[in-house]
Amino acid sequence: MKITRRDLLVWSAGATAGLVFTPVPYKLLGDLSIWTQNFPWIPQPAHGPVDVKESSCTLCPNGCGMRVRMAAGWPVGVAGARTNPVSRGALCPLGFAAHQLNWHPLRLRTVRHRGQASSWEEARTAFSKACAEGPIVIIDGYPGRAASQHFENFVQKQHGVYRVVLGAESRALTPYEKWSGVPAAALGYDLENARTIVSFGAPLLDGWSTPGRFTRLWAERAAGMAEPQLRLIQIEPSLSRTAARAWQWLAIRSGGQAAFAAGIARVMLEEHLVRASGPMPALTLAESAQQSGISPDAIRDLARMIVAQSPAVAIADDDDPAIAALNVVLGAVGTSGGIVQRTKRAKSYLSAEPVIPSARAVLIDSTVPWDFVPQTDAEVFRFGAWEGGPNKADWLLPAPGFMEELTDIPTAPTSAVETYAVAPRLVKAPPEVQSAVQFLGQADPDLMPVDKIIHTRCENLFRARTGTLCAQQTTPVATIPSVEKLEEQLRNGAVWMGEPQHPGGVRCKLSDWPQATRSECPPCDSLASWRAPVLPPLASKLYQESSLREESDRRNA
Amino acid sequence: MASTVLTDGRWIERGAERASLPQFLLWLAPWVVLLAGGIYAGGLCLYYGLNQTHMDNRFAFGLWIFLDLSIIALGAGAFFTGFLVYLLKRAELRPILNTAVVVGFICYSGAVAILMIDVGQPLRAWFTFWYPNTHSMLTEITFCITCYLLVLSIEYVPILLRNRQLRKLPEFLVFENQLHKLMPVLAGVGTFLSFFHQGSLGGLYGVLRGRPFAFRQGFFIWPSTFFLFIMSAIASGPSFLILVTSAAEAVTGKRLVAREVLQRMGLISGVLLGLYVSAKAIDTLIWLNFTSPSLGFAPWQFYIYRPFGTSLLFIEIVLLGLLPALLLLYRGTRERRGFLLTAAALTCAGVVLDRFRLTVQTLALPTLSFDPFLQYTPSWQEVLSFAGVIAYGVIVYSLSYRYLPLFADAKGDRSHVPVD
Amino acid sequence: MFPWTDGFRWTINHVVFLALFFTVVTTIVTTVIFAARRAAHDLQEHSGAEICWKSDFAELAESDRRCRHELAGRVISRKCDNAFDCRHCSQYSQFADLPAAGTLHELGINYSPQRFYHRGHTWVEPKEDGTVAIGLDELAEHLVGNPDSVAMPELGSEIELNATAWRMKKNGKEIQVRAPIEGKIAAIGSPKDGWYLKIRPRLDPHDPATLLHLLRGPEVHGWLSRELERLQLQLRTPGSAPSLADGGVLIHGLMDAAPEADWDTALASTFLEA
Amino acid sequence: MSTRYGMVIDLDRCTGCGACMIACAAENNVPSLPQATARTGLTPMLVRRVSNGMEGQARREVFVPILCMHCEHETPCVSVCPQQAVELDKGTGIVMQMPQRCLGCRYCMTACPYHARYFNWWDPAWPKGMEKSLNPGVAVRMRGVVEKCNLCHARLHSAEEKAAAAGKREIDPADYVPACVEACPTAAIQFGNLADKDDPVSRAANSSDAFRFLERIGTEPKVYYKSGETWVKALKESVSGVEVKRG
Repeated sequence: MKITRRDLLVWSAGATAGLVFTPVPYKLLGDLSIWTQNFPWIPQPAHGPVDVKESSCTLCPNGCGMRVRMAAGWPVGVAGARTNPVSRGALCPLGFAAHQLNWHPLRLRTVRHRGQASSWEEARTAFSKACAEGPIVIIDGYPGRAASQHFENFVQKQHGVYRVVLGAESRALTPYEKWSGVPAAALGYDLENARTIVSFGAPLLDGWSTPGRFTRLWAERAAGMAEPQLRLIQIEPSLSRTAARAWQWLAIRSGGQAAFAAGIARVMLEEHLVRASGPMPALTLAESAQQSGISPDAIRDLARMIVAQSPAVAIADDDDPAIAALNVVLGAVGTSGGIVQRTKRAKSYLSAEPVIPSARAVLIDSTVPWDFVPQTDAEVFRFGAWEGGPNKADWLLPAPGFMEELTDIPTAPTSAVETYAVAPRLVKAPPEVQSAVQFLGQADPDLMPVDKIIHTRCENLFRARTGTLCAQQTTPVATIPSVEKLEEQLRNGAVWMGEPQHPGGVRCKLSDWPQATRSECPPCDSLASWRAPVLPPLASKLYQESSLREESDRRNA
Repeated sequence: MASTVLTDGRWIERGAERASLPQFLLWLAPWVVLLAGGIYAGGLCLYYGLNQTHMDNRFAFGLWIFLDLSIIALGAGAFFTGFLVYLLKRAELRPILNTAVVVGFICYSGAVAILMIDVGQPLRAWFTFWYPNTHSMLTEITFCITCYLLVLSIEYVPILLRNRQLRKLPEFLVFENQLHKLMPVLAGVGTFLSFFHQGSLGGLYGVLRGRPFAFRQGFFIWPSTFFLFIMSAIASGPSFLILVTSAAEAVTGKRLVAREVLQRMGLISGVLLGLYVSAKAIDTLIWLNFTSPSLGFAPWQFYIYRPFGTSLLFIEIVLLGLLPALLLLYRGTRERRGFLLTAAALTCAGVVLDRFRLTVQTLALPTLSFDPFLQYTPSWQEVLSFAGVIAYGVIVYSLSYRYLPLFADAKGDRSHVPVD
Repeated sequence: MFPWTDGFRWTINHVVFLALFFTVVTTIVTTVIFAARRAAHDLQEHSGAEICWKSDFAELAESDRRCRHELAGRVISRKCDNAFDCRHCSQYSQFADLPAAGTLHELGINYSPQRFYHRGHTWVEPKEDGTVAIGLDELAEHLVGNPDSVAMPELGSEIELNATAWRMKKNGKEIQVRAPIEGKIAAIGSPKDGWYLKIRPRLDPHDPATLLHLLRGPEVHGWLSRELERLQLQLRTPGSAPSLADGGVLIHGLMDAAPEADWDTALASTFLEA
Repeated sequence: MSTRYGMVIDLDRCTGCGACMIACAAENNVPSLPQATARTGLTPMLVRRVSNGMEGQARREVFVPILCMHCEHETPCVSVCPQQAVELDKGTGIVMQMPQRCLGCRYCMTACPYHARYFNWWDPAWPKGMEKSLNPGVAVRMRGVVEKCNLCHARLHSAEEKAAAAGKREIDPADYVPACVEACPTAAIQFGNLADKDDPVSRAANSSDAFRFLERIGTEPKVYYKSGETWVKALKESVSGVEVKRG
């Protein structure tokens, strides 16, 4: 028979009708629903081989151990590394989003000279010209690194000066150096053995020094316990996060810290609560009560309680000599649970003034907090990975960002034990950036490069044969076969920990109670404590969307 | 007057007096502008997303949901009149039936339009039909409203085909006739659907166990608000029709519907309102004394935040409930036009206030002990897009009034010729 | 939504819910289809013109639907429910033989006993050649006077009973004149000729049944008198009260005489337009 | 009895550092949009700062991490979702939000008494290049859909894959730890199986100091809180306590 058009039409109509009773159209609709969701403008994560790298955080001089999840060669997640003996798996909030910092909108990407776009060549010629004319100053915000060594080597050859800008935690230890001669960089708090900690506004639970060290300690020995093994007493005008969680909070009148410390010391000495016959403060109890806004009785009770609950130590939020003196009176210096010397080999960073007047050029490393502004008319070369706001530098030089360069991690400022770690380069730095080390290296090629320095440091550790290497399992250095093995392990995130030092060693000679209060500009211009130049965008976001941080903390939101 | 250029005389019912075309266009102009504005604002919300509104994570529902609930309640006159005329055979209400249908159509289509902007992903609106969660009141609402809008459109068709020119085409004519014969079926379906979605709109909040201010017990799967919403809707629907027709009469300056019809609507409204208010009063007492305490919420908590004081309760139940009910029930006041309109207005206001409290106050009140009491003011996009819907309503109604036999006012004079 | 789509649950409420939904949808859809089918059916059964006329007839006011027998005075009052189509009226014969009312008062308008009148104010006059002449009746003539324009159908085209035979324009008002009988246009006249159209009827013009639906003799008298009354009332304009009759004689070209009156309504009811 | 994942959050240990919030946001590819505010931002985990309303020395403050409570009974959001975009996972007790099926009607947000659900008010966007740092395990949500804490379901998924690869039926609990739990420096957030009586979490949940917010609503949340302080315990009721407004 012959198929007419009509037959075809009928047939196709029937087929269409039949189709409705098959799963086909419904499957299609389902797929359509999925398809309607792939809008081209929605970014999709890059997929690729995932692996985890152990390293240390380099955002601040405390070098918390961190684990970085890498996918397709990019960091996609950060977590704390439990293997680090000091931070013990904890990170500060910023750390958890730090892997996004390198794409921060404020990332520096071009050399800038007095606001104008410039080039590395020009910067280099300007720098060598300045070097030729006279001495130069290199300012470091994170002393003790291989890079710091590199800087010192450079200035030695150039007859320049190497200066360090210390964070608040480190500065709080400088008075003891003045009185004992032991470098502050060698001192630390033996928190693990303390039973009472009197914090004069130090943000102990809010990112103080190595965050994990104290917060974990506090969580284990104090948090939520009616009779804590560790009493945290917060002396602070306002109810900070630390004050809110402290065992006791004393709402002191602001600026009354020194007076309050004096009051405590006076009570201790008058009532012979302490053996040490330390210097008697000039202030009477009444005066200190009046200046601190805390009643004499409260001061007296606290003094007695502290002694009863010793070992105790007072922690200042900056280099306040009165509080240091209180520790001396309390006998907390050089004793277990107090301020201890963790190492014999450490440099002193105390210096009259950070910048010598005759300097022709000042080179500021990217580790120096952004709000540090040197008082000088020399030409300032400022390295930085992120633009942290207005800055008087003549040259802005884009430095490698987070995880973009190899560096080593010396002991954290307040640690009671000596540690050493290495943070490998996990992310390729963009071509347009250079670290201060690379910059100087080009100015003077015969300087020992950083990885060599790190290698020699490893050799020293290996030769000393002391301490242990903390990785998945801890191994005494003595049992490690070769220096290469040691270095390899360090480069894979292992942390070297020195032998715990016996207390003692540090003795403070303090004849009379210090008159001076905290130094106004320690050791120079306005600088409260270490601060990230910029916050990871996620941190900014969450501080903006939660009631956690006050406006002042919410920078670059 | 009969300017040959600007004349639409041949589209207007023979004998129906209508304003001249220029006048009519003049009247439409502002509404058209408003509608355009609404479309623009709605477009912004669709293009840039709901960040154009002032809603937020806590105030996830805002002006739109509140007004949707309100106009859907007021639109209930459509199904209810249909129900009375076709199923209960109350022929005396026929004169207002066409208006009822048009008003209903406007309310529902407007509400649906706004809902389409209100959801974050309109492209996926069909998911609700595809993966329905039958526990959700919203599913019920979506299904019912969609179907009912379809019904309303079909009910609107005959009125449309009665247009003087369209009527000339025999195809339309017969279709209209046949459809008209089947209206009772549609009225039945419409009643069924309306009953459920009006109720579900109440259930929408009544089931929110997490929001003790809105949560109500009920029976079977339906919280008490389910039934309260039905009652309030059918109580306010007729009142709204009274207002609309009276407004039309005011604008056109003509008597469009016999007084008796409006008064009859008023009476119906009054009876239902009376029932509703008493039911609501009882429900409120049960809720305050048993339901919310059992969830750990003391009644006074709901009323400590201004402006949501207990005064609202009084206003809603007495001033906007009992009072209009009495005004409508008492013949003396009902037959006075002034009172009738006031009562109708109060009735509608009462229902709108009820919807407002349920939607807005529920979200404003804290649940966690450390929650703040929230404020929310709609953005201009929200306001304008809804104003657009109102403009759309006015325009559709005006066009229908002008070109369709909404009322029997056309050829009216002919029927009044005395037979010798 | 369907058992084979993701998210379907064989639970009571899911099944019940969807069952109800599908029932509703089916009901709505079938209703519409049903209406459409019946409409289609109607269209096959009856001509479009007939349908339109039927619906227009339904729209007519009671007073305009008087049975011819009432008009003739054979019965007191009877409403037509057959669209004025006596040819298919079962009860026509019951009253046809009753005596008409006697004396007829003067109308002030004359009509011819030879002509058959349609309610749309046209007359039909059979001719020897088997065609019928069609014209506007006297009352319509008086109303319209000389139309400004006339639009005639094409020669040889078929027209249906009650369909629009021709259109006229007067003072910007359009007038559609209904055909009093069905057939083929045989000749086209003009107002001057006294007739407008000649039609060759579809049925045998000499068979009385063909013209049965048209008014004759006393019926015409009764009908016209009522039509005049109606006009009186409709054209009564507020203020002035011009009577149609001027000294017993109807003014010719009333539309020109009283332009301000509500002609829309008047013409509509005169020419049985909806 | 199947697994019932739950948490006990020790409010006495929470220092309000916010690490959990940031770790959560990073894990779940939450965009950091500058235009987002406290009321329009995406914070699946949100630490709220609550005071006892007093001033001066008598003032106390506590930090309350709020996340999806994964209600077990009459889960408000599950029952209201019109299109099954939220489901209570029978096997794990996790209340799963499926943004790819969400219509964005936000009914679930009005239903949640804990305000733990968030709407994507904006198209997700990151500073140029930053999308390279997104977590490949979690899909980016589009604008106009609701999201919330899924207890880092991606991690559970990979843990299950790992177990399957090793031919085990049960996952190793160490492999499945939500980001917030992992991040907490004071281990204030404990995570585990409430159905297992010996699990430290279920023991903590049954301790006298443990409580749940708005318990009397009766939704059986699986996130417990814990504190020794009476005024903090009192927060579980519907009144008392004041959120600290930021300065």
